[in-house]
Amino acid sequence: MSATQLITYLEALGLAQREEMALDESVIIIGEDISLYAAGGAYGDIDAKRIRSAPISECGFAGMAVGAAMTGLRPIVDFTIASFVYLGSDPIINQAAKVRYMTGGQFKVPVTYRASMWHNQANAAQHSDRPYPMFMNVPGLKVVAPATPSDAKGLLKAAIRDDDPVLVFEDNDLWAMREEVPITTDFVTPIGKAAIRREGSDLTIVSVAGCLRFALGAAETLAKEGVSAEVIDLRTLAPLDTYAILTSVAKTGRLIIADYAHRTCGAAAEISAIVAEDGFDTLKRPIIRVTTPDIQIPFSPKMEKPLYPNATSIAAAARRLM
Amino acid sequence: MSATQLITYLEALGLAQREEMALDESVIIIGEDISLYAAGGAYGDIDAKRIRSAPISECGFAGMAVGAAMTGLRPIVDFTIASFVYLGSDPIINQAAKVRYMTGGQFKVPVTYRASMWHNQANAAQHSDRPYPMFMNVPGLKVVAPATPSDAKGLLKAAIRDDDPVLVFEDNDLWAMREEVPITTDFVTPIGKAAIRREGSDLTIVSVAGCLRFALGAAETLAKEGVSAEVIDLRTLAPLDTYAILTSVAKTGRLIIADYAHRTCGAAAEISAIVAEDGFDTLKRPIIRVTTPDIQIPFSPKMEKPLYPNATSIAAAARRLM
Amino acid sequence: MQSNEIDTDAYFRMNKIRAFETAVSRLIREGEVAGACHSSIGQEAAIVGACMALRLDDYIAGTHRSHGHPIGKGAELKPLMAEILGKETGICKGRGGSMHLTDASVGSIGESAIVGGGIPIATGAALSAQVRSSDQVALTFFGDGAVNEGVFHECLNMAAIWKLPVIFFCENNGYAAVTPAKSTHGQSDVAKRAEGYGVPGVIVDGQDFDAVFDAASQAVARARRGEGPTLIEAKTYRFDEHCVGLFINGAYRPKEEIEQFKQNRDPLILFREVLLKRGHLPQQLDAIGEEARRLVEEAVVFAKESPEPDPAEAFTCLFANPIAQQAYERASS
Amino acid sequence: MQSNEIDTDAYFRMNKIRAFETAVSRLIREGEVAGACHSSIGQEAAIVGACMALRLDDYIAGTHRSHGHPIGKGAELKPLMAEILGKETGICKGRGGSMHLTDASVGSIGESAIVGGGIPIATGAALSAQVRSSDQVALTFFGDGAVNEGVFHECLNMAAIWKLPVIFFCENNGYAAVTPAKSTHGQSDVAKRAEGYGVPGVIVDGQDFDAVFDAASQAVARARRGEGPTLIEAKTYRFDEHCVGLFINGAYRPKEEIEQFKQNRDPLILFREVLLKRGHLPQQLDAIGEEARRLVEEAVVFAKESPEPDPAEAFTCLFANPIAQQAYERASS
Ligand SMILES: Cc1ncc(C[n+]2csc(CCOP(=O)(O)OP(=O)(O)O)c2C)c(N)n1
Ligand SMILES: Cc1ncc(C[n+]2csc(CCOP(=O)(O)OP(=O)(O)O)c2C)c(N)n1
Ligand SMILES: [Mg+2]
Ligand SMILES: [Mg+2]
Repeated sequence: MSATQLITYLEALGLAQREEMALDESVIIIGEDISLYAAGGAYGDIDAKRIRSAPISECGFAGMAVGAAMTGLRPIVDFTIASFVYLGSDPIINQAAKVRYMTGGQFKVPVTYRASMWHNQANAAQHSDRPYPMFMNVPGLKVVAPATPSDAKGLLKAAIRDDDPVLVFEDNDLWAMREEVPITTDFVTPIGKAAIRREGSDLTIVSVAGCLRFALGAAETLAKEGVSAEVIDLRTLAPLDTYAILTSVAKTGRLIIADYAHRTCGAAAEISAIVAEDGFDTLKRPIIRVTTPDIQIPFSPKMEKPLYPNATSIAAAARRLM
Repeated sequence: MSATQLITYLEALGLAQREEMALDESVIIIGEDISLYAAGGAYGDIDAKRIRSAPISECGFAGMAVGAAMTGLRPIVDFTIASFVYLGSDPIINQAAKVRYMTGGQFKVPVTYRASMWHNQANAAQHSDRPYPMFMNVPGLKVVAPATPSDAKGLLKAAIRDDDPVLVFEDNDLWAMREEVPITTDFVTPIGKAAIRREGSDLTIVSVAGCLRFALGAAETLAKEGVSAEVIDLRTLAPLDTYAILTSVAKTGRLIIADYAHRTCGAAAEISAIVAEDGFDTLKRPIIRVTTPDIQIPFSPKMEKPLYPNATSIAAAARRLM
Repeated sequence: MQSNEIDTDAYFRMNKIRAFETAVSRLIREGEVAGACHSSIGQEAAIVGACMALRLDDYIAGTHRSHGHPIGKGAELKPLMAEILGKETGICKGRGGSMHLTDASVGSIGESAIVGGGIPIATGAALSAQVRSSDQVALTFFGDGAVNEGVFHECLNMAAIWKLPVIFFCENNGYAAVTPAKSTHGQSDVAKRAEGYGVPGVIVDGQDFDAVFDAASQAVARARRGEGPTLIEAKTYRFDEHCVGLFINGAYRPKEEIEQFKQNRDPLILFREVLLKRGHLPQQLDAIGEEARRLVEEAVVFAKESPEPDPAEAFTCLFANPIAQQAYERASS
Repeated sequence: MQSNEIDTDAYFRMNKIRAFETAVSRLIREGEVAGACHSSIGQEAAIVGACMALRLDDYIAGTHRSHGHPIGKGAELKPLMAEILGKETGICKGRGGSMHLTDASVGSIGESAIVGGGIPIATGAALSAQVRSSDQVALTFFGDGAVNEGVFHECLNMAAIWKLPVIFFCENNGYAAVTPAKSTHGQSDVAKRAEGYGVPGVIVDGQDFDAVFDAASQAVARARRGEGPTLIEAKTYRFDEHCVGLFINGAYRPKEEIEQFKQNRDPLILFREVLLKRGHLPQQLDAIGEEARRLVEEAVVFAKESPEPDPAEAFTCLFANPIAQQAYERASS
């Protein structure tokens, strides 16, 4: 691997955007309150016409990005908080995902939608959504969820370069996470490939977005108890790297999925269903989902924090399987 | 059971609405193009002010229904085609589902959202959605999907009477289905209870909405081959009747789920995950999902029809498990 | 007054739309068409007046009622008709059907069956033209029903603040499906909604090709000069039911109203009168009509004779960049 | 000119809001508050002018910046302050926090953190009042940023066609977060957007209690008479940053502008001058201010001393009618 620099998850996202805007002048960005960052130099010396600080009109600009993508640009739409994507869900689902198919391939739609998941910040139910599962159910969309600064950079860059609509679900809880990140502007994380973050033989923990920290923490604890856990960081949620998941379970025979989304029809459900169908004969024990329960997110941090998956709950689930 | 009348699925929906409007004057209906039906007498002699033929403003009236529900009414919102619900998804997800929780229980939100799934009608990708999975992922919503004329009447009535937001996903493909339906205005189908439509001992087929026809057809075929299939019609998708599912699988040891939704993160994924966790030890064979694949819906009927689950594909899946 | 060539071209395009829609209705009666079709008959002057103000490389976005829009913009008829029959040779390879007759080759970039859905697409194409420093413009067609979707306002406002080269073109035919515009508009002129955003709003007689063409040409020139959007409201009328074959005539609009429009306000008849006054000969105009109908019939034959798509093909065209998954060898079971 | 009693009540409510927001800022500095808080300081005249035109049983819907709205409507301070600290005794039992200080007992029905989200809620409450033949009205507060959400237009239009008893009350403080309204509005008067729907649009000085109260009272009377909605635009200013504690002063609005408003356009100072001219005594007004501050300090003590919620309680309050699932005895494993 080439030279690296120590930066945060948030800086890595900004860097990815700045690099791609510098490399390709068809990349533009649309979102609310972004001109302030422009003033702060976050976009370098990019032409102001490529930085659109938009009115609070999510449905409008999410749809405009589709039209712009169909006619030669590579727009990045920054929804800021993921709870606002519902307002833009019609153009994402009815247009971005469908246009290419409906027109028999006449267009490509290289648009990137960014949404930061602000859960665990005491901002209550209307600012704490983790809505990736609903988009995983929509054919024609790609969905990624980086869990490290390197992947924040690499996946956002891959999304911008991809010729199809990609949704990037960023984990606000990781903004301050720091790591050595490759410097080269060529660095991308391939869409559709999971990463094995820790090898193990007794148990597979598949983790979504920021759950990785907790999965690794649990694996550490379990190691002290003599249990060897393999940790897979999905990175891409659509399409899923089913090969990585099934291969690991074939080795360990046990599966836990740690997922920030609400339980019912979440990403964890899909992974469980894939293994229950295609990896059933390799399974020794039930598949356990460690997810946020099906309750809305309360404001009080005292009530909010215990709702999310954490190292303790993952390790406890693992013990039930051994 | 009391007296019945032979009516279609579509008539049953109209009847449910008319009965509830007559019984409770806080019930109102909002939707596009509905005044024409009013002129045709579909609502009886209900005061015109309770029938709001709305502008094409889905986000607006879906949200207004929440405000009306918080202040004493029981609105029914008719989205007509399910592909239009994305435009109203922000008020459904950010308001209807969250208001009671966020306000610490100060309000109830008795609103019903109706959406007819027009798949299999050669109307192409923007009119063929079956988007119930995304709403199953939202705590605070109840979701039902009737598969028979009786349940069309009984579940829509139960939804209107329920003090929480309920989404009713109707199967347009069943509009002409005819059945003896209880006449009494007291008849409701309880939300949260699945129905065992056929008893069996070798295999459980869990079916969603109109897949029931095909599940029963497959069961018939399988019976001739000496395989006894139990068929469960879920009826309610949120909350799921996990007891009925797990109890059946405990008996048969084999599970197929037939679901109209796209595969990834669909209702079938959730059911599979529940059984892979809580019913694992009773499972003899892998769980098979028979779903619509992760492709958008093409216009050409030649291409469209083979995409949906049918009796042949369900029976074929069953044979793989025997 | 425009050139002779524009006159005859416009008349040709209007005739092609009329003949195309007439043929589609016939095919529907013959049971050849799956799904729903929405006819543009009655609205040809509005459509062609708008399209002829544009260059071939300008963009248009349409609606569920968009057989006429690509034809007005100059599309080949055969792939359009084949699409309506769901054939492999269709412009969208049978995937789109009547509500999605998108033809990129003439700048038709989004015939959207989601009411209002084409508006942000066109506004985004205008943004794209502006960012690319191209002098292309975009024009979005929509109905009186669509202006009640919030996205119309959002886009009108964004076009205004960024002076985007986009024309908002409302075909106000007085009805959204079976709902009269007067029951769903707080005030009856759509064009007046433009003022709230500092955008010029223009009302024209949509049955009058010249009036539409003039207004559209001015709006296009303004957009190309970089002065921003215009909202044009063409007052027009649809002669057919909302969907072809939906028999609810008279239930929501008086039969006399329909008759009155067909008799006195048919855009083809009105334009023919104008052309005759301008010195075009009747035989010449008849020949144009004939040629239009001949092309349409050729397209019908082509469509009927074209092969059905292979169902296996349903799985292609979803992604520009499909991601291949490594195959996992399923454990024998 | 309104009665003496209205004057002093208005002054009391404005002071309560100012004192409440000041206390919240202090608590934030002390590290007592989780999440984000948006202060209403500078906007008190607009808030109280609107609220005092309403009856207790009328409805209001608010925004993310809605500490002031329930106070203006007459809410008890203790449960509000406890909510901001996330306590069990909070008006929403600690589930809502700063952005959701909903108090049903005073008709405050939706403080929505989704920009524009309160607009359909209030419009729906107005529909409800109309259907129930009650003479209640609903008033929805929103900012200059919210008018660019499509739902604002959709609701304005529906209110117009159905003559709903709703007042659209825009607190135009010139900025949406860090974005100046002049960069996101096609034309600078929000009130002018009303014309497109045939709705009266009124602009008032939002720093002037009397002007706001008069305009709101007229709109309320009109709504109660069944004549439909009014859009009121109160030109106002926020003294604090978008969120309390966000230090980006001067980056998007000139420091001089802020100082100028604080010096010359403080609604409390302006209203005090009016009241003095009307013959109220300084000591009397001081006493009102004192009493407001005393009540707020009482609320702070109450909030601090209140117990934290039990985490297990997070699972309650989701459904009015929870559906109990029959327990399945998990096979031993
Ligand atoms: C978002 C959405 N809502 C509802 C519909 C159903 N629908 C199809 S066409 C139509 C009426 C459209 O009226 P208008 O915009 O005036 O166009 P016209 O049909 O008159 O050309 C409706 C309600 C839809 N296709 N999309
Ligand atoms: C739908 C939505 N989009 C974006 C945001 C983020 N946001 C919170 S407040 C705000 C600015 C609102 O401005 P305005 O309506 O003028 O109200 P003000 O803050 O000035 O009171 C934004 C963009 C949000 N909460 N909801
Ligand atoms: Mg119309
Ligand atoms: Mg503001």
